[in-house]
Amino acid sequence: MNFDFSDDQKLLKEQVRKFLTDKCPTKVVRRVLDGNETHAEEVWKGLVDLGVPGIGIPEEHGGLGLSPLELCVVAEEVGRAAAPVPFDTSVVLATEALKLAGSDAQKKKWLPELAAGKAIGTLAIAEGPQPPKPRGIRTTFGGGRLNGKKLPVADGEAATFAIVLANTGGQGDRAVSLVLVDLKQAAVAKKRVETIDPARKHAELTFKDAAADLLGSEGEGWRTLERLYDAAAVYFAFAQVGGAEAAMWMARDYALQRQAFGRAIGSYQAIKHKLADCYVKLELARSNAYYGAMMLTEGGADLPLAAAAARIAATDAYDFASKENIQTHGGIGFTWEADTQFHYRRARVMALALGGPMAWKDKLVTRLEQKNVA
Amino acid sequence: MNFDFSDDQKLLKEQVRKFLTDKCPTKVVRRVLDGNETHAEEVWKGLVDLGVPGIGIPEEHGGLGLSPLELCVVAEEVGRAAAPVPFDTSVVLATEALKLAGSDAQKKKWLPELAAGKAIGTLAIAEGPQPPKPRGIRTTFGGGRLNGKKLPVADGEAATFAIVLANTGGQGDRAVSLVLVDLKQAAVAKKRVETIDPARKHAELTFKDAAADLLGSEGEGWRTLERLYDAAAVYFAFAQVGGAEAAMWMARDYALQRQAFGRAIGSYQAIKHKLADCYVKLELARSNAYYGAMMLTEGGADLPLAAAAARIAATDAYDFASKENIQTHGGIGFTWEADTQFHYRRARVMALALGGPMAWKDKLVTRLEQKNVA
Amino acid sequence: MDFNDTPEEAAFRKEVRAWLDANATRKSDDKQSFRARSDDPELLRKAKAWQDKKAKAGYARITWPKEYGGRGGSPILQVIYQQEEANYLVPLGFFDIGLGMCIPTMMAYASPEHLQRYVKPALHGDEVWCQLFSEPAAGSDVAGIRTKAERDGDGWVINGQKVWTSGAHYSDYGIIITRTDPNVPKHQGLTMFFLSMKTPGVEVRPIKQMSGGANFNEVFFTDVRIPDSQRLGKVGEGWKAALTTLMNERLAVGMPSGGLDVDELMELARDTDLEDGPAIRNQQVRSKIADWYVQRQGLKLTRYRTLTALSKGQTPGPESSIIKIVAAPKMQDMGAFAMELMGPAGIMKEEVPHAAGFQAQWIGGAGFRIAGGTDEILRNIVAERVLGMPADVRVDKDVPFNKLK
Amino acid sequence: MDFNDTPEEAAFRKEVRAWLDANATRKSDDKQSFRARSDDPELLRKAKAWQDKKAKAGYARITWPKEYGGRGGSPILQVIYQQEEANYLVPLGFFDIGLGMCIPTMMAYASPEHLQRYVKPALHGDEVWCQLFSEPAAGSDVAGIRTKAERDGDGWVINGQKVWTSGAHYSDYGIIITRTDPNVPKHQGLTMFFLSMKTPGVEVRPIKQMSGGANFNEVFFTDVRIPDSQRLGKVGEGWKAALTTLMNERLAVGMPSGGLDVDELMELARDTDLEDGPAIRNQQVRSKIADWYVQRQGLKLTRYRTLTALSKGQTPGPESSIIKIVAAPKMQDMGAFAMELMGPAGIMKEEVPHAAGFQAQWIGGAGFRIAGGTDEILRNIVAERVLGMPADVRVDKDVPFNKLK
Repeated sequence: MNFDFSDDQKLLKEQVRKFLTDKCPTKVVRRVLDGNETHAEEVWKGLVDLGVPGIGIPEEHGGLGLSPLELCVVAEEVGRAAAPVPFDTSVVLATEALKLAGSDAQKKKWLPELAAGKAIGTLAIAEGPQPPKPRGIRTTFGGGRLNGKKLPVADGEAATFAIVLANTGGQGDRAVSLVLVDLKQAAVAKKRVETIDPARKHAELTFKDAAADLLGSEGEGWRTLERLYDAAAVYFAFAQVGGAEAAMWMARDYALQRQAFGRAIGSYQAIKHKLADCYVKLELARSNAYYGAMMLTEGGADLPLAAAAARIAATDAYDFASKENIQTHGGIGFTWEADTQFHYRRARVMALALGGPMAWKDKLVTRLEQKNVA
Repeated sequence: MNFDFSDDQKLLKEQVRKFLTDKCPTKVVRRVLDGNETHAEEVWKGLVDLGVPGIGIPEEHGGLGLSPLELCVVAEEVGRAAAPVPFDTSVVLATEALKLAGSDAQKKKWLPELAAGKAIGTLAIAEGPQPPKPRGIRTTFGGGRLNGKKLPVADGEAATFAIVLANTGGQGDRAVSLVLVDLKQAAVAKKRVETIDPARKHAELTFKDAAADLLGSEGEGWRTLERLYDAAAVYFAFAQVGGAEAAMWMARDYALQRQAFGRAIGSYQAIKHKLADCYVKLELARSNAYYGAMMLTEGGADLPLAAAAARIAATDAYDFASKENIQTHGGIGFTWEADTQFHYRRARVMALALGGPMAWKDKLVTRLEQKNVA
Repeated sequence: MDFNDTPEEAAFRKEVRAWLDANATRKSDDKQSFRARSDDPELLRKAKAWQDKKAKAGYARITWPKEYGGRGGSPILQVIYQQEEANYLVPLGFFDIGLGMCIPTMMAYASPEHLQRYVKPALHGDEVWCQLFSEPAAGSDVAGIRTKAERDGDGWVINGQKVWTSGAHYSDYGIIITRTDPNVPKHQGLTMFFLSMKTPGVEVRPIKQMSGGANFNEVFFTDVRIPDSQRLGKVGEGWKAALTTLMNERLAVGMPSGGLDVDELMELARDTDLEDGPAIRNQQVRSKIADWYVQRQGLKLTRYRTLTALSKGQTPGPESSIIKIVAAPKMQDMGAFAMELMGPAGIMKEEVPHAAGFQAQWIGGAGFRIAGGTDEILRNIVAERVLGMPADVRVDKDVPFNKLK
Repeated sequence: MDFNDTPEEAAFRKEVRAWLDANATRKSDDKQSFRARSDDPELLRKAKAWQDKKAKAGYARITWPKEYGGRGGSPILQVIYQQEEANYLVPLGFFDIGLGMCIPTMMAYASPEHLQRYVKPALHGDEVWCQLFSEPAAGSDVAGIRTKAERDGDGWVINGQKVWTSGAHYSDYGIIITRTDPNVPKHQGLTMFFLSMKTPGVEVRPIKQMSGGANFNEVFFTDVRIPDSQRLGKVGEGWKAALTTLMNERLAVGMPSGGLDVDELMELARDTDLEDGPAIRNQQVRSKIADWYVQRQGLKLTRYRTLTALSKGQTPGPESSIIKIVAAPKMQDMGAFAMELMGPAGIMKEEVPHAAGFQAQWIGGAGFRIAGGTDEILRNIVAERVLGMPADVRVDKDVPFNKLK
């Protein structure tokens, strides 16, 4: 039985954690939250220097060629720090999409730039209100030209290219394709959109006859997206586990120090049991995330099921820990000055980004049904 | 604003409570649970002497001709005592069904007998596995003859007549009709079925060409049943509120007396907050039940919505109080000798009898949608 | 059983409605409102004018004795006035703390001369009052306050800091609880005063909340000198006085109003297309709508039960203690769920119907679970006062305050 | 990352499997089992025979030192043996308490002569042991026990009552914690002994549970005389000894096995027709299935993390403390929900597929939330031991036992 990360992987985790503790304390998150920057550039640069964007990129394309396990431990630390950097967009979504569906030429062009931190990629799916569905995508692609509007796009301003879900005229689920578009062209307009998490900037991207090319086959967009989301669900789960754990310990530390009625509030069962519940949810999430990581690494048939389970458990753990962290802090926890808000906001953004728990629960049962039939 | 019961109604409630406290303490519930009786006959007789079965029956048919409010307060007390008597079957379901759909002749025949406690009625809908639906009822009625099998039928052994849902050959929801059948005929066989609540006996009823007649119009069975269930949901809600309150105080009393680590377990927040939650659910249930009672009395258009809300809140309150009562008692609460089990069992039986919370939540939203359209 | 007024109540309601029709504008729909507790001076000016008008007509504080400008009416009449007033476009919320908590405390402890001086201006909206209780180290445990008041000749010198003071920035006066003797156990060394917020050494700073709003303040006291005549109650008996005030506070925290609720959630669910159809057809969505409807309806009806008790001249039962326990988490959870229904765009503050409203619930609910008694404190209160369960062990009860950790 | 054995583990598993194949019958499906802890004497006889066979082959207690009949193996080998054995139709469960808790306590405190006498028969299943700790007034608070042991010449006289004693009715020996000094604080006046269950004055009565079963007993002690040589540890140091035993108990309470779970719930949902189609298509049903699947899977995988630590020769982390907190309410709630799916017939004990199984979960879950540490005690443990939070205030710590209320 070897259901744990290796010593090398733990070492990498420690290294990233140390870097983020030093260079990305909460005051950096606050700086981005309160300010105008698209992301914390010095933190991003430091992660690039550590080789983070190249972890999952093959050596032939300038990456480190490591396994998903290495990226999982890093995701956990990025989530713990609630780091305001384009990790989930560029390192997870854009990189994985290219690896999953990119042509040799596309990989050759973009992966080395991603690995070197010269390019920042993102994924542009939603078009404002309504959960995205294969039918009803209004952005169109044809004749090499992309037209339409996408929002909210995480890191849309910082990104140098985007992978966009566009209607290419097919039937049903095959109506849509993924399209890669260079954002450094005049046919692309970017506008910031305000969200509940100003520490993670989002944008509206408008395409007017923008030059773009297919990523993967035409009509395969939705299917690729589902596979991409399965992989991303695992990485997101690690980031959520990291965030949930940070929120839990923040609450614990405060509960040890804050006195009420002559003793630490952490000695009252209402607080103790609340944090015990945090821990329980966290461990369920961690164990499910581990299995997701293992399936991702093995390319196991259980990946879709494991990814859904990891996603559901981690979303629940992060939601709960981040909200009960505020509650444990009492009034001070609800002020703008409090660091509790970072995880509360981030938890919700992460919960919604790949589709919410309700959708994933439905997916999970579908996958269980398929497995039982198989 | 006059959203409360009248002094007279409260007096009636006190009277019934006093009677049940005296004559139906938990040892009577235990006697029926452990024994072979169909119900506690002396308790039933006492309730009959108090006029309980006749409360809702018009004076012209030998009843007291009181309003639903009077029956509601009595239901709460019967529920509080977890009394092993055919109250919900005979006084609520059978009586209300006759009042809703019975012909003059049927009312004239049965209502006086019910009021006098000479007849015990019950309702027979389910046919073993599967939630009952208008399609798929296999019991048939035609040419005055009833054929088929019904189980579980609450108080099926004690009952002298039953109102049975039978297939009469129509289309869709109109496939079924309600049929009144005298159980004192050789064409009816009764067999006890074991359930999770031996203090409330259930039976299997088999009909072989049993003489019976329609209750209400042919094909109206399902619609009548829905209306009957709305009324019953309100009375059941009061009984559930009574049961929940009994379980809550049982837990409270034990928590005050039981010591652990040098003090009453009732001084620990884990127990205090659990019971505070019981109280919160109880009050939500009580308030919703009151409104149900008011709508029932007024014949208000909001009855279907109010009944659903009362049913959902009361089922939740009783479930929670009865299970956390066991938990508060610890090991002793899980023994056969403990009185905690009566409410735990009864709560589940009452939750399932008219359809469970899932079905009622769906109904509630349907009714909300209808109301918003109207 | 009905929701009807008694004849006396009906007559009063009619009278009130006629007066309001004559003096204010009826709302065109029930979402319309003035933003209360804002720092817009113009709004405060309007609120003061409206309060004066109400006071002159005898509606400002119906339950107060006539000598203080009330009409000695029963609490149910006060409620009826408020129910009716809520249908008109008038600025409210600036005087609730003063008239609901501060002045009643003054009535219990202040001298006749002070009452003569302060009650009327408060009632007419000329002077606004605030309540200076909470401190950074004394939230749920109000008696843990550290702000000192020390004897200085004929008067007192106050030093310390208060927090979560609603309306301090526009208040003229405040009642303040201070520690006058740190050598006795915490509840025994407290004394209550009132003071002008313009007294030298008082400094008000707004607190920015997580929601972005700033409804509360920190108030700093540096060598603030006040005469002994501004003391309320005896030296060392401030806790008794504070309890009077707090009891009123906990009654006053009612249901949040004006926010989105089940109706808007249903609208959202009807308008949201999931992969397999409108979200309103999804049984998980329906189940949540049903649960929240049952809660909302349960609270509304519970309030009717309270009003019934008032209407009958009885003291309301403990039912109302459940309101915030239910309403606050519901607000937080419903907000979060509504955002989920909207998909990834649920995080956007603009361009998504209802998004901002439900986001406000999601974030405001987190604060509402804390303000005016946390979820945890409220459960203690229900368990102790309603269910008669024992208080938790109090290790600080008999220890001199300055010996506590 | 994988679920594979190390080469050493794989070799051992192969050896075990070969031995089991040669000595027992493989189950035809994984629901098949012997009913354990029954009072059927025939079953006990078979269990003893099987235990003897295992002991002779060196598999009875792999982690024990060789001198006591073990093989000094690592805990992971013990787990591997149990995993394999679970696939065979053999009677288990009679010796877990004795070998897992009682004999290890004996090893820590008993004399070499006693170990010589008792270890081997226990290992070979000739003698069954039980643990006499809980009392009517001492459940979660084990140190609150009142059963007295008083000096009587060379020995001791025991009077009192124990409760919740698993297997007392078929046990030959037991370890018992007693109060030997009521004049000192509760944890200081305790002393541990072992004794024969056949000692005059020992009376065992089964406890009927709410579920109808009788897995536990009350044990009454009336003037039970035992020699001082049966004392385990020093007089007054019984709590220390008990902690050793309890630590083992809380580790031993694992996941309940053999009950219905998500698979059967899905089967039920597929076979249940609601008004609008099969229940498995209902999103509320799906959501619950998903939640419970995530929990079940989470616990299983958490256990794999524990086994990984064992496999690496590490002490397992605190992960396993969450198992019962999750599994017990899941059992209770899933049982209740499954019954709801069945409609009104969900209350019937027979004739409804899976009904009895889910009813057993619903009722058994209520007991499982209490046995071996209540939900509340386990949350305390997680908060204190895992999260390092302070213990609750202990008012009984320094008070002589006989001065406690």
